[in-house]
Amino acid sequence: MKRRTALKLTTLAAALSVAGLGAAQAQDVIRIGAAAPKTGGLAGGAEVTHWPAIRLWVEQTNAAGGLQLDSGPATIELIEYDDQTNPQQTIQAVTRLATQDQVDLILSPYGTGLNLAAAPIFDRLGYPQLSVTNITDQMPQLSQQFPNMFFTLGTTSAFAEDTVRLLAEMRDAGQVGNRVAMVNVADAFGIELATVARGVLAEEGFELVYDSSYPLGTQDLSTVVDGARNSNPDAFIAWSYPPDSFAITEQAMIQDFDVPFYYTAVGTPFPAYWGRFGEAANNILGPGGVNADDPRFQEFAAAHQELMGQGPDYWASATTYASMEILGQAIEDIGSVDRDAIAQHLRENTYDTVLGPISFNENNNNEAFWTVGQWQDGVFRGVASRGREGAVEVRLKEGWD
Amino acid sequence: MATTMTRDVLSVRGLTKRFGGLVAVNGMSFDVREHEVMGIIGPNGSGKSTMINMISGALQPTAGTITLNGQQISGLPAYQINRRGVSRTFQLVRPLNELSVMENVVAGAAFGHRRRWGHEAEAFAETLLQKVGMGRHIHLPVASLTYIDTKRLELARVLASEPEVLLLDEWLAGLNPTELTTGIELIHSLRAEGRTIIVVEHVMDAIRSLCDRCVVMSSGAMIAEGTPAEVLADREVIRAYLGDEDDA
Amino acid sequence: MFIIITGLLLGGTYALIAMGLNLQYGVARIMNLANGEILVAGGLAAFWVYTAGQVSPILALFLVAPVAFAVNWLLYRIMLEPLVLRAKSRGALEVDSILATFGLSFIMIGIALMIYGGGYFNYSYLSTRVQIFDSSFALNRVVAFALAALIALALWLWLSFTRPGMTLRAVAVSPENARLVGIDVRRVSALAFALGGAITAMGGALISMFVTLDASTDGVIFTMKALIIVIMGGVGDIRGTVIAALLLGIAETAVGALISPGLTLAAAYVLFLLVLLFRPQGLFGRTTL
Amino acid sequence: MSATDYRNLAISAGLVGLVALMPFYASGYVMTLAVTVAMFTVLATSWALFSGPTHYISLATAAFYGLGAYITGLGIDHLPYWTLPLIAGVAGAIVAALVGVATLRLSGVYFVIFTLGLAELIRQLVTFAQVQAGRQGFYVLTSISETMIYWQLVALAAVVWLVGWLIWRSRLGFALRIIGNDETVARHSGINTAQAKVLLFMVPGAAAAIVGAIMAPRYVYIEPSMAFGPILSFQVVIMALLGGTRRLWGPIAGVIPFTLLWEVISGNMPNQTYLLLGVAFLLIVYVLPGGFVGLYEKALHRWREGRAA
Repeated sequence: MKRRTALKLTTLAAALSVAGLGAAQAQDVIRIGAAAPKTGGLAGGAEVTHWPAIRLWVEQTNAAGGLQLDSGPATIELIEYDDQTNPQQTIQAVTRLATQDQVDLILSPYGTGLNLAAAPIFDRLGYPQLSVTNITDQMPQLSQQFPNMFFTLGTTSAFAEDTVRLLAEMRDAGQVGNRVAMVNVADAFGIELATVARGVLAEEGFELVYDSSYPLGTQDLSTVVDGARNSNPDAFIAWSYPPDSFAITEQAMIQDFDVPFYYTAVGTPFPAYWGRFGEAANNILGPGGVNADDPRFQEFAAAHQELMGQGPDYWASATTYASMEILGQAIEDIGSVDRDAIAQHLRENTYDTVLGPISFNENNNNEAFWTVGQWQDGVFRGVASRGREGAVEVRLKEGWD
Repeated sequence: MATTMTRDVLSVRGLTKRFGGLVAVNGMSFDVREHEVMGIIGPNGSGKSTMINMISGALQPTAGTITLNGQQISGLPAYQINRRGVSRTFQLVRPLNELSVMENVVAGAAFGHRRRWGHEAEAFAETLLQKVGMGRHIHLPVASLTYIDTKRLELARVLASEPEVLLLDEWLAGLNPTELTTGIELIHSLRAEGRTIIVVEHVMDAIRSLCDRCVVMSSGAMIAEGTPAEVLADREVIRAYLGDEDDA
Repeated sequence: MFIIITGLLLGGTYALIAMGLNLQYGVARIMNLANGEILVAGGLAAFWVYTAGQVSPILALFLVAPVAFAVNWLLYRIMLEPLVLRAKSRGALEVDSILATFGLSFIMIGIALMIYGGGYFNYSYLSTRVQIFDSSFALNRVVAFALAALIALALWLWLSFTRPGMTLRAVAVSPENARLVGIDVRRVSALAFALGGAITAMGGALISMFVTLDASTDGVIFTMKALIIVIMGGVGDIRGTVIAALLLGIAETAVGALISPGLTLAAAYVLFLLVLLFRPQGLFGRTTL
Repeated sequence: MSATDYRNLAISAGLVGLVALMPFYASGYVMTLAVTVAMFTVLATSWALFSGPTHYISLATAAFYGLGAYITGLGIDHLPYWTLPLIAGVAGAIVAALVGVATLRLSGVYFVIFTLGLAELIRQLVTFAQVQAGRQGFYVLTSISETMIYWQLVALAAVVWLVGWLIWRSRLGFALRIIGNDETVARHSGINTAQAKVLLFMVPGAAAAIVGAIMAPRYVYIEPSMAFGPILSFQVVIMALLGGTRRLWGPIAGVIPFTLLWEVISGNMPNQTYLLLGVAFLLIVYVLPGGFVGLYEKALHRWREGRAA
């Protein structure tokens, strides 16, 4: 019984790997694997930010004849898996991409939690992990533990600090009061941001009058908004994910939760956010932002709209696309898909991307990124950044009507 | 029968069961003596089954006590009552269909009053199966048994724990005349072994020939007690069974 | 005050869902674990007609209800009746129906994923402000509550005062006796199952007005809540179901507002456990044999 | 013990030994699958020990599994690794006993419902605790290789089989079969039904917790939605029922084909996993009510009758 099983397993594995090997040996195709949510809690966000940007780059690169290797041009084949927003599935999918599909490169997953969950498996399988939608302060430890893990979107502290500092400037200018209500989604992303923000708020002398968390996938956020509103704050900060950013804002409108400083996180920079709330969303703050007047971003946005049928979000879409540009430039520069060489290349070079130049420091971290943006008359503009140019003046939010 | 020397095995005092507003059993008191076959009879809905269910622990009494050899058993869970030596059959026979005939009987022996396990239990089960007349069926699947055989099987299972008091809940119900004769003979043989048995029965012939004494219930209360001949001649008993027409 | 009203508004919709399940379990004797998926399907249908055709979700009820009725009737006739017929005991039927409806729920999730994908679904309908006492609420919640109350009332009147309604109740109390007085138990069971499904789907359409749904994960949560309510309220007891649903709505909202929104299910569970331990026949149920 | 018993034991030990040698000749991908098979073998076999005879469908596997994974996650930096599966086993047994005491006295439906939500409940509580602690998820960074995980699982499977075999022969196992047939008869035959059920429910509880603790180093990153993913519970039920619960070897006969099928489907049609699970459930209810064991027994029966005739 059991021996027969082992035999069956071997035959199955052999059958499965023949297809994979055949494709990998023909060097005119570069196989790139991607595992990210298509279902589950983060699917909505990934379908806006992650997948379209990747597909756009693959489409454009292939249309231009592929990447130039030493052996000649190679087109890109993208292999997509749904990780169901489940870290276990992410790990399994990444393993399958490496062992079964034998892809040349694997793209980093979507969302902080899934990126952290996948880090060890990327490391063990020997694939560089150029992460995008991954905000953490543990970069020094992580890059030490996983030398080929890279970070592009920024640190937790930068996002939390810049948001609170912006608030502090407005307070010092006499524009807002001292009372802050803060909520967060209870996963790696929200917990870490809230923890850092709590410290910075205290440091800046703010009074934290409401502080609560809710689980990923909470369907009814009316009590959260009610609690925040009843604490009579002058500023509201939500470290939220796309569905909750929408739901919180809708509740805030219904309950007429009127604060001059109103911030929701992931999802706020989505074009759909403005589409949903329109003028009511004016002067709402959120993470990221872009230099909307930069012609390169405008060109990217237009292509995104044209080829993907939807606009990019004003935060990580461009960064995701930039990460693909980085990988492409590294591969062409090396002339082959040598994973160790690519990791080394990432450490040593500066890349020209849609966001401007990007390079990685000693912690494998990109130090130039947007931190806070604001909806201003239909465009989500950067109002604070680390090392990026083009920030605009922040405005006060004035009611919902 | 010489009753002076025999002691009371099971005593029921003031036993009452209410379901919401309905009083199913109302202040019943009686004793069952050692080596005696006692019948509980009465018309449908008179509370006989509730009585049996309380003695066996399937139902908890609302008030009153039941004692076995002087120790209170009312209020105990059914398995405890079984272990102390009260074993019952069911009005609707309940064979264990996924088990073999042998295992059905071992089930009664393994956990009850006198415990047996392994070869000892199997040997004992075989004796009991012979006794109830199922010696030839030991290796058949339960599903293939006839109705009376499932009844016999259940009897063997109940006997397997060597109970001090045996409760037979309408064990003869549903048998055809031939089977009935066999069934009555079987209970006779148990009586001859000196077992203490409480039978709930509708079959009057069986009651007359089997029971030493009878308790007659009507509307949850006891209306007569005595030998079968005595109680069956009782006016009130006749009225309970036949209604009040003869008074009119 | 906000907590109590929000809780009541939420509980009203829960009541509708749980009533659907109670009909299916109490009358048709099917523990339908795909109940939550029926709800999500109702919600997705409302979402679809609203976004595709700008049809009000309230009008969508008139589409959702008959379709769900027909689908559930077929489900009962084709899938579940064979199980009822072959079951040797109520326990065996329970195990079979649990497994079959689990299978059904997974298949429904699979189909929903194929049609709708895995994202979240919400839309903005009647999300304007209503002032009740000193708090403001979304109009869609108030409307959903009113409609749920209306449907529940209609169901109760139907069950209490019409002949088919009484037949249903007779089967709920005792299928054997109902058969003796000449009731076609199979037909009535199919009717109850279909009606339960239709009511659940209507609940889904109503709840989609103010709750974000997704195809893959929400069904089971609603099934759980409906089951907890049915057991708290007592199987086959409409009045108990309504009260239990309102209680659960208030308890969830209170825990969400006062302790943490992360513990709402935990709150539901604590309630459920307390009922299980101290009143397994339900809050208002009598012991039946 | 009879001669047949000794012979069966020897054969089983030999088979386990052969399976344990697999890392020496199998490739990496096959080993990944083998670990999955070994894991589900333990989970499904221990599940069937309780749910097979009693017909109580437990959906608590994910809860115990997550508990074990968390024990490794919490303890890996403070305690030697080998103590963690033991602690997990004890913890799993205790939680199982508590759950059993609360729900096993009641009818099967209540039990299903309760276990269905148990993983979700524990997940919410753990998430809540982690929010309070200001962090989410643990890294379990060890040098434990896939081969070592595999050996641990195979050893655990052997233990579960042995325990199952001993229980099957014991009065406890017999009591559970009676309970599964007719709980009323069981009670009136002197069986403390609640105690028997709770005792045996502790076996799958402990086994699943140990599996979780053993598997944690493989996942490396432990966080609530991973550790308590409810789909695991359903997979275990379906595999055990597919194989059949009336024999000790039944579950593994379901685990192997289902794991391979699952692998193929989730690799090639990742969006259809729910559909597959659903179809498998229906297949078992309508076509294979006794699982493969049922088929085998029918065939055996026919063969014997054929020989007798």
